[in-house]
Amino acid sequence: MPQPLFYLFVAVMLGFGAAVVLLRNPVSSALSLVVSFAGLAALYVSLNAYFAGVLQVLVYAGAVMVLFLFIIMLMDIREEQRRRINKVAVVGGAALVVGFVVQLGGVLAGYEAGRKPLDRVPLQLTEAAEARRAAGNVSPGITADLERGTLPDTKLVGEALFTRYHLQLQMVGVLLLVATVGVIVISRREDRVVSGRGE
Amino acid sequence: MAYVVERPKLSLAEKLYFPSILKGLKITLGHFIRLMRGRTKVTMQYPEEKWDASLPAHYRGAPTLVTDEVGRERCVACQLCEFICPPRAITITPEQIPSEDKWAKVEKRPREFKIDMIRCIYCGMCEEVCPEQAIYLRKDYAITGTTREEMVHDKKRLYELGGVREGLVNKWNELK
Amino acid sequence: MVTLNDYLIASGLLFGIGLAGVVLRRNIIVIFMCLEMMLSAANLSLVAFSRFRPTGGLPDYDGQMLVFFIITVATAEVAVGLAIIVALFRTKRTVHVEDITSLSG
Amino acid sequence: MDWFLVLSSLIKISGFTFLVILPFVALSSLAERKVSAYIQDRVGPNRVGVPLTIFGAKKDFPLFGLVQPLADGLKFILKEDLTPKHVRKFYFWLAPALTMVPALLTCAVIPFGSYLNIGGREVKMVIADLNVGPLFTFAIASLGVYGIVLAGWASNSKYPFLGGVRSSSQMISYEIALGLSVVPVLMVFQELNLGMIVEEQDKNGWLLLPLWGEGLSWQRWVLLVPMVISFVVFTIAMFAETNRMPFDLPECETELVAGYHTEYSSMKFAMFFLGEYAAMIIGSGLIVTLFLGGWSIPFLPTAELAKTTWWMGLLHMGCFLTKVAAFIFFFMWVRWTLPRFRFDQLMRLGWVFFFELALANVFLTALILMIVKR
Repeated sequence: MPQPLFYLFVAVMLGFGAAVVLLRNPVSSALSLVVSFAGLAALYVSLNAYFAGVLQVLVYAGAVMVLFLFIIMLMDIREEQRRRINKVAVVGGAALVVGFVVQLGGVLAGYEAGRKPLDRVPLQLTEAAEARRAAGNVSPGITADLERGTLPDTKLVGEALFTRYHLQLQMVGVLLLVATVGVIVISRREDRVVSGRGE
Repeated sequence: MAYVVERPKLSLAEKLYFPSILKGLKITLGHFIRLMRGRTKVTMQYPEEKWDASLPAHYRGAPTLVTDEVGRERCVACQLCEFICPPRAITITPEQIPSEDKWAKVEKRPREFKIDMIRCIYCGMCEEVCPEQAIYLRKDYAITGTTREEMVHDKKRLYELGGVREGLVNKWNELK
Repeated sequence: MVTLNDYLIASGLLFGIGLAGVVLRRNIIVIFMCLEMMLSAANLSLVAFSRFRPTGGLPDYDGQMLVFFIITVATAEVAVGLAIIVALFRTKRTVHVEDITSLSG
Repeated sequence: MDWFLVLSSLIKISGFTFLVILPFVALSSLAERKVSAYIQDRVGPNRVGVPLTIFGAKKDFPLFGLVQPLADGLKFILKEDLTPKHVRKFYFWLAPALTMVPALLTCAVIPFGSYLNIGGREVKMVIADLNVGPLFTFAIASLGVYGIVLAGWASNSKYPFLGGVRSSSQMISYEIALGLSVVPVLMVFQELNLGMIVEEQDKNGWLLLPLWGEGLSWQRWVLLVPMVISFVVFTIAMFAETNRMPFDLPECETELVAGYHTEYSSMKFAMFFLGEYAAMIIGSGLIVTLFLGGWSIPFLPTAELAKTTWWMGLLHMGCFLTKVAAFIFFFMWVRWTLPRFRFDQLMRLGWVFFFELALANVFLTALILMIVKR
């Protein structure tokens, strides 16, 4: 990825990310987060992780944030009233964040392997195709794609997911099922409790 | 006595709805194709095709004034039509016919006779009430204008539209 | 050219922004959104590492697997969390964390 | 930098969006009125043509009303652009644009032609040749809900809000059926690049019409069962995603005045209108690409020929547009035939019927693929 585009997307991601924290209207925050995630997805794509990028938009921007927006609108949450600011908490929080970033900078300054630019670690698709062929050519579709010079990102993710990580995948499936049941149980209104607030 | 309406028992094909959806699609496609092939009688294309030829005998269009066969204006300014008019669209200013006039014996005539066509509801009461058979509803229905003033028909315009009517016409006679 | 450190710094800054939001904001929904932002920041560094340390000429897909699982689990977490927030809102009529003090005794 | 690539991409982007999609949007708004008129035994708009009377001629040149969209557009621009006092201004202005953008973004991955031979170079007729085509379209299409939800919320009034809430729940519900119903198709093709999917169909028969090439084998005919189920579910979910008639609950006139765009007027309203049609066109394009062979001409595998001759590529583009137009006609035909669902029926149908059907279809396809092993 050319450098200007990288900085553009980082700026979008961080700028709208900061807007999430700074804007007082929750709807504005949610929409800023959507744009921030779009920038993040672009960064994923710049790292050849097309599937992760699409997933970020599809799941986060398309589903999760819609859910957030839905809840904000349904509960009709207004802008926060300006309250008495707890100065100690604000200063402490800011110090925590600054401390974290400074420490990260310190760690990365001494991280030699991180100085390698992206074009110094090229993807070797033909070599990978040959290696796959030598190893028995399990899924010929992927090998064919690699030989054509394209990175079949989604297929490789799928392959890893359904071979090496199939147990974890099933566990996540069960987790989702449990979460679904849990949500239904939590959000079911209990009829015994008389709500005196006229809903 | 109250009675219970039995819910119809649907068969599986009916429960699926798909057959009936397809049936509906077939019907609408049929209409579409029939119209494409010119088999359907469609709406009249108004400015080009007009209804005039097939207007029924009792059609009530714009009210007009008429003169008789010798050129005398029939209206004697009795103002009955002005009083009967439900939306009060008619305004008559009567005047005496001067003695040197050929029709001085009639005594009165309208100096101005105005029908506001914005208010007129084409009810035909004026035609009904007129003792002199001076006002008739014509079959004109496209009365248009670009200003309010234009829509008020004055005497000149009313005679222009009405033209000449010969002989007296009783209600129970055929219109000549 | 862009280096691994650039991506890591971007990821760290996003994480920092999310952390700031969690610490500073008082609206529970915004706090929740900032949590999602922090998870995504972690994802970015994972994807960056996966790309910058290729195995056999291809990106290291073990890192992206973790991204996939994080996204899935985060989605489940959002669903449950929002349900809890709605339930909380029904009883307390507020989303302001300072007003929710039942647990502090 | 490969200047030929940049230039051809720019031409593809501007050509496809401005010369194909936008005129298609305009014409389909006219077609909608014509089709509805023909189905209801009327004539429809047939007057607006070249207005010769302005220049002193005796009669206009009607041109079958083909200029009607232009007149409509002019009317929309000239109407008073009203922003009610009680709205949230920024989002009120943002929402119409947000409905239009995702629809146009989606068209980047749809292959609208095979190859075009320009000066000895073959140019692939797709704006972005992504390896995640269908996923990309779903990802972008899922953003389409923001425009409607924001319009409903920003209007700050009862009916638009209900329309927006309805729309978001409807779109989230049907996205699941949409995504699951496309999985069997991807399983059969073992390919996520839409261009490759179409080329495969060109060679071996369309997914729903396997009548030539390898499509003549009995294995493909067995696979036709899940594919037809997939097609039906996908099409119906697409109807719901684009808020078209049997599922146009977000703007249901009898209950919600005009739904989410009640408070909008003038060009902002027109943007919603155009967005709906653009979404419909892209939806048809996606269905045609996945199930009906995209640009391929039936019974004639001509992908190779298009690489060497210039006219074949143009013919393929024409073929694609014809298919899309036919499918848009189907959208309209359904709209003017079926009555609207009730909202609880709609949610029930989505979650209890189509979701399960699409899920079962995935397993059915896997089973068939495992047994017949193409």
